[in-house]
Amino acid sequence: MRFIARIVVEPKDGVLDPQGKASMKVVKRLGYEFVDDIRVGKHITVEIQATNKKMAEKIASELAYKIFTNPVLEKYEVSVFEMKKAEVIEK
Amino acid sequence: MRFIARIVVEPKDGVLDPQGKASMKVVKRLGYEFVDDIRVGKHITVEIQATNKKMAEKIASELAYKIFTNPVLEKYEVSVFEMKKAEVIEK
Amino acid sequence: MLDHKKVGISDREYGLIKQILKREPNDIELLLYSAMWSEHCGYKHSKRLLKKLPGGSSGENAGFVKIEDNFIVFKVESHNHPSAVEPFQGAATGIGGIIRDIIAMGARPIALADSLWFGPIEDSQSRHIFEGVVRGISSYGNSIGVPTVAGEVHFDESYKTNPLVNVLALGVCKELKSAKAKGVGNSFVLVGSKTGRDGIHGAAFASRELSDDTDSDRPSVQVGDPFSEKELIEATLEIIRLPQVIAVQDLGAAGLLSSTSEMVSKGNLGAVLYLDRVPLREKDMKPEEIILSESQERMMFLVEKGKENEVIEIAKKHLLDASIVGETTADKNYKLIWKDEVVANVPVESLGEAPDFYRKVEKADYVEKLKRLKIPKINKPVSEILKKLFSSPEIASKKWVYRQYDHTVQTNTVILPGEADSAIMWIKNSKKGIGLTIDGNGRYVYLDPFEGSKNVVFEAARNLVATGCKPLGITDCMNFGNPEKDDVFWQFEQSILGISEACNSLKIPVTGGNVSFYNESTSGRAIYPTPVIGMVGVIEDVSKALTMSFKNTADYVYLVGRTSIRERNIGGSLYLKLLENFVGGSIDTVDTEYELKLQNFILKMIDSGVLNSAHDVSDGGLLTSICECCISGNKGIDLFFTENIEELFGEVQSRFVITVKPEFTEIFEAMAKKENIEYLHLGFVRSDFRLFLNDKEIIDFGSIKSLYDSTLNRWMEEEF
Amino acid sequence: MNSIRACVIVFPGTNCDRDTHFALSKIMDIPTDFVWHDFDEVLDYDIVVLPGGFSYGDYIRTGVFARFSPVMKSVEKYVLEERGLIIGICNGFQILTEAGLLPGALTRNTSTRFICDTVEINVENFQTPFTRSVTKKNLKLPIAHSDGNYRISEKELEKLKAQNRIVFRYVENPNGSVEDIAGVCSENFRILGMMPHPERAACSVLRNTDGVEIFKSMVDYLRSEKIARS
Ligand SMILES: Nc1ncnc2c1ncn2[C@@H]1O[C@H](COP(=O)(O)OP(=O)(O)O)[C@@H](O)[C@H]1O
Ligand SMILES: [Mg+2]
Repeated sequence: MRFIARIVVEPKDGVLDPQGKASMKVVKRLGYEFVDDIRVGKHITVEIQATNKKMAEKIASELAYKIFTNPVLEKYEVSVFEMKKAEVIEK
Repeated sequence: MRFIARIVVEPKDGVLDPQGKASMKVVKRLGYEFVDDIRVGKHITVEIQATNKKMAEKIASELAYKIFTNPVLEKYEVSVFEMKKAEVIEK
Repeated sequence: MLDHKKVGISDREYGLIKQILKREPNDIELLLYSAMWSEHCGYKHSKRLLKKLPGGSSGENAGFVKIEDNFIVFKVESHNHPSAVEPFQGAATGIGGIIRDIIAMGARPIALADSLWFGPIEDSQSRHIFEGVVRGISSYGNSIGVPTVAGEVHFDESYKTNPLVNVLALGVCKELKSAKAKGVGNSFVLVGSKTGRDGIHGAAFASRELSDDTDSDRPSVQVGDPFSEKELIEATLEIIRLPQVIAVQDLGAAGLLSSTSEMVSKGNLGAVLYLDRVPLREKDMKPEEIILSESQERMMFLVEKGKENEVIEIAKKHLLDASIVGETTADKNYKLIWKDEVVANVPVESLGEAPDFYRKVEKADYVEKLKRLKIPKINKPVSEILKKLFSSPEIASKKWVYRQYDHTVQTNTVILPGEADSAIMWIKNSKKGIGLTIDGNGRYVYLDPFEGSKNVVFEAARNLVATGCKPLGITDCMNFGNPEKDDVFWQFEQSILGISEACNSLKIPVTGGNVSFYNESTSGRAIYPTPVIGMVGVIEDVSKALTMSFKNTADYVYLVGRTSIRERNIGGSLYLKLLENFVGGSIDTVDTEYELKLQNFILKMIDSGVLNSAHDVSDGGLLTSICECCISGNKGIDLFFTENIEELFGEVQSRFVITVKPEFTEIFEAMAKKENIEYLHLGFVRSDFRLFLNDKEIIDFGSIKSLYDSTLNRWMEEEF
Repeated sequence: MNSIRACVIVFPGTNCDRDTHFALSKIMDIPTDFVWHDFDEVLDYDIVVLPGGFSYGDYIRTGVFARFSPVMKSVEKYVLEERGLIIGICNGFQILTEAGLLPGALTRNTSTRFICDTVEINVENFQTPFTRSVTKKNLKLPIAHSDGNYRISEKELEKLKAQNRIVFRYVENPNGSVEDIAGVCSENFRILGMMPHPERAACSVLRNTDGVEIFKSMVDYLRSEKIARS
């Protein structure tokens, strides 16, 4: 079976997010007064072949932790979906 | 009311994604054979004050379109949630 | 009540604090002493010895030398421990920190150099650190537009879990700014990024205890923001031109606390700070967190009262925060106010008077033991040894590294990385150039801390001389193990004495530096004692700057200086380490008088245009140096020389490989004789890329070049 | 007589502004001003340079924030009114594509690394205001970027080719750019974007003056245009 894993990596609370801070400065200058906070993270999409969802989740979490996240500074969230037939064929 | 908008920006289909490619290399090197594809995008979280969800969505989409996405290379998705009371107070 | 031992204050120190205050310190006060009396800020183990260095440090943020009316400000700093925890951010913030020391002097940063030491490249964790550190330096340095023009990279077991990341910054200005506060009632204006809970080491831990805060572990690694740093550079250089700006100081270790307390100490004044006026990035920060925060990209200005607005306007223009956070006082106390309450009040001088932990220690016994080890004889063909050396990341080209560093921005770089033994930066609107090199050798210093350290200084000087630059001054970064251990402390003392002696004989000052102790592997083994020397020199006419590449076919190749080795003294040579894993025996030592004569001679020859190339002979010995000249110039050589392995690869001091145009050889030889400089005619430059030794082609030279070019790439880019 | 005037636009974070200013004013002898990014009046210059560097730290995407600076409105007017020539170098090129003044986009190098080196580029069109006085077939110029990988849709690429707007191509592609493209210009040939840095190769002390050929072309073109107009 084929799965899509979405991994969202964000700066941990309290860790400086220079891109978010700079975005805020520009967004305010462009007149978006009601924007209070911007945080910038990574969004990684991974296609995985696995026998079941559990397995795919395990692989995705491993990748998230080992490769995509710097555990000192970042946290991550993983969500896994089975790919629809159509999507698979499309490839 | 306060809203959280999540903007996901990803490389368009068929567009070269050097970071995704580089990640694939690392993943394969680590022995993950059943990973077929990796795309690296951005995940931006924006806190918005607005009178209703429609309004918040409008602002988030504008930001996504105008600033966070380069239409030659990228596509985006926006989702907006109302912030829970608890989250608001915490701030 | 906080337990003083938990914040690194010994019973003895606690007693001292009580004596100073004539009462018990409160928790915040205790934390102030804990930070300021830490090894990092208080130099407890090193301050007495550092005073022995010639030229003494200026007591300012960085030292300087002068080239005509230009102040050349430079300093090296270590970021070893943060880089071990988080290679990318550790190295990036290292660049940020040293740059702020330069701008605090009023100088525009024009160059960076880096000295990097990692575990073996075969080890994947070491590669991970290497990769992260290089990316960190590249991402930060490139973004702020300061070229990284010189450096060195080493790999050795000794640095496996404790990499060394030393970065040097150099700036130029016509007028210096001071950190010394003057006048009572003047305002401290804090400019830059907002303050968050970054890097509050002991304090974060302690305050959590204090308040029973069960928050998740706060990361102590700081994140660099190069964009804010770039704006901080521009804002600072603009702000210091205002006449109402009295003093300026960067915020480094112990943040607001060390910057403001040092400023007023220097000026014999006191200070009061209103911590609730500091712009914060996070909610609910405690006063002790604010005063100790090591958030990056911040500067402190002391400004005449009532004239702060212009400063604040400049900061705003550069998208930076700015606010008045305190003022100078006459009473020489350091007072902190939080929500209208005095939360700390201590004599400011006492903060800078950490106790002196100097002690007399005996010579370490490992030294004699190693000295007695017999230097192994190697019975391998020259070609095989060459292959081994050139496939080692120690010798191989570092292009993989410096290609990631912007080394041409600012359009001053006359000699680029890889072209010669040191970089040369043009001083615009003049003919002059600044030479810059950074150098260390852990093996030499380990085997003989005194002579080894001397060698490192002289080698740095040779690096400059080979390009035509006369040495002007050094900055040193002392990377050592735990100074509480006798062997380490002895190494440190000997090393300081060796550096002093070398600088005295070169007649150049140590303008400043940095000490990094507690560099140990996880098993508690100290790293090789590794003093890193950054040296700055001058070339009067940059158009005469010389590179190491062989240039013209049929040019004469000479070895100048020590023309033969002393076989007993080739201990510490790289080939022994790489082929036999041998580190022992005696190292060669510098005969000062001869060395100086030799350096002057080379400088004179370069200035008179007799030489076509010059390269100092160091790691890997004579044949390695020759090969490097060939590769760099894409030329070959007809070499006539002994085939003795020790002669070809053994390392001795005081020698250069140079080339001379055929029409100048007579002059050259006559001059050398006149000055009593030894030389040996080694052979001729060949037009094709081939290596002949005594008329035999000993190796497919192309394969050596490809090893040289590809080794780092292979390790870092290919799949393993 | 030299009536040509230039300006170098400075965005927060820009770091090649002073280099470019030096090359234009000291080497080309063109009176040159710095213009801060919040300038919103008429750009009364013959040459407008968007220099290299890291505007806004290259955060989010190279060039994106700079594109929203007030000065870009003035730049747009400058373009509409065909007042003079615009050259965007490196980050300047990225800003011009973000602003839609040049087609395509620049993304991460295929190596995902920053590359600082000297490369050779072939001049593909010698007729442009930026290349008309170039005397060599190819130029050696420094590059220094991590996002120099030029991308463009098929359709737009065909158009570029048909209109002869690919000005420079790398001899050896360092970053993955489509069709080795190193520099392109606008339909009216008055805007050039290029990744290599001519201002870093403008001075004999630095042992490379190939960049001067580009600046000289611009000056020559503007002079001849002035003569034609008067
Ligand atoms: N190894 C050394 N050699 C010479 N001077 C040193 C050395 N280590 C520190 N210093 C000097 O001591 C002073 C304090 O250094 P440091 O705490 O690193 O400064 P900063 O607070 O700017 O980081 C500086 O003047 C510095 O040059
Ligand atoms: Mg300082």
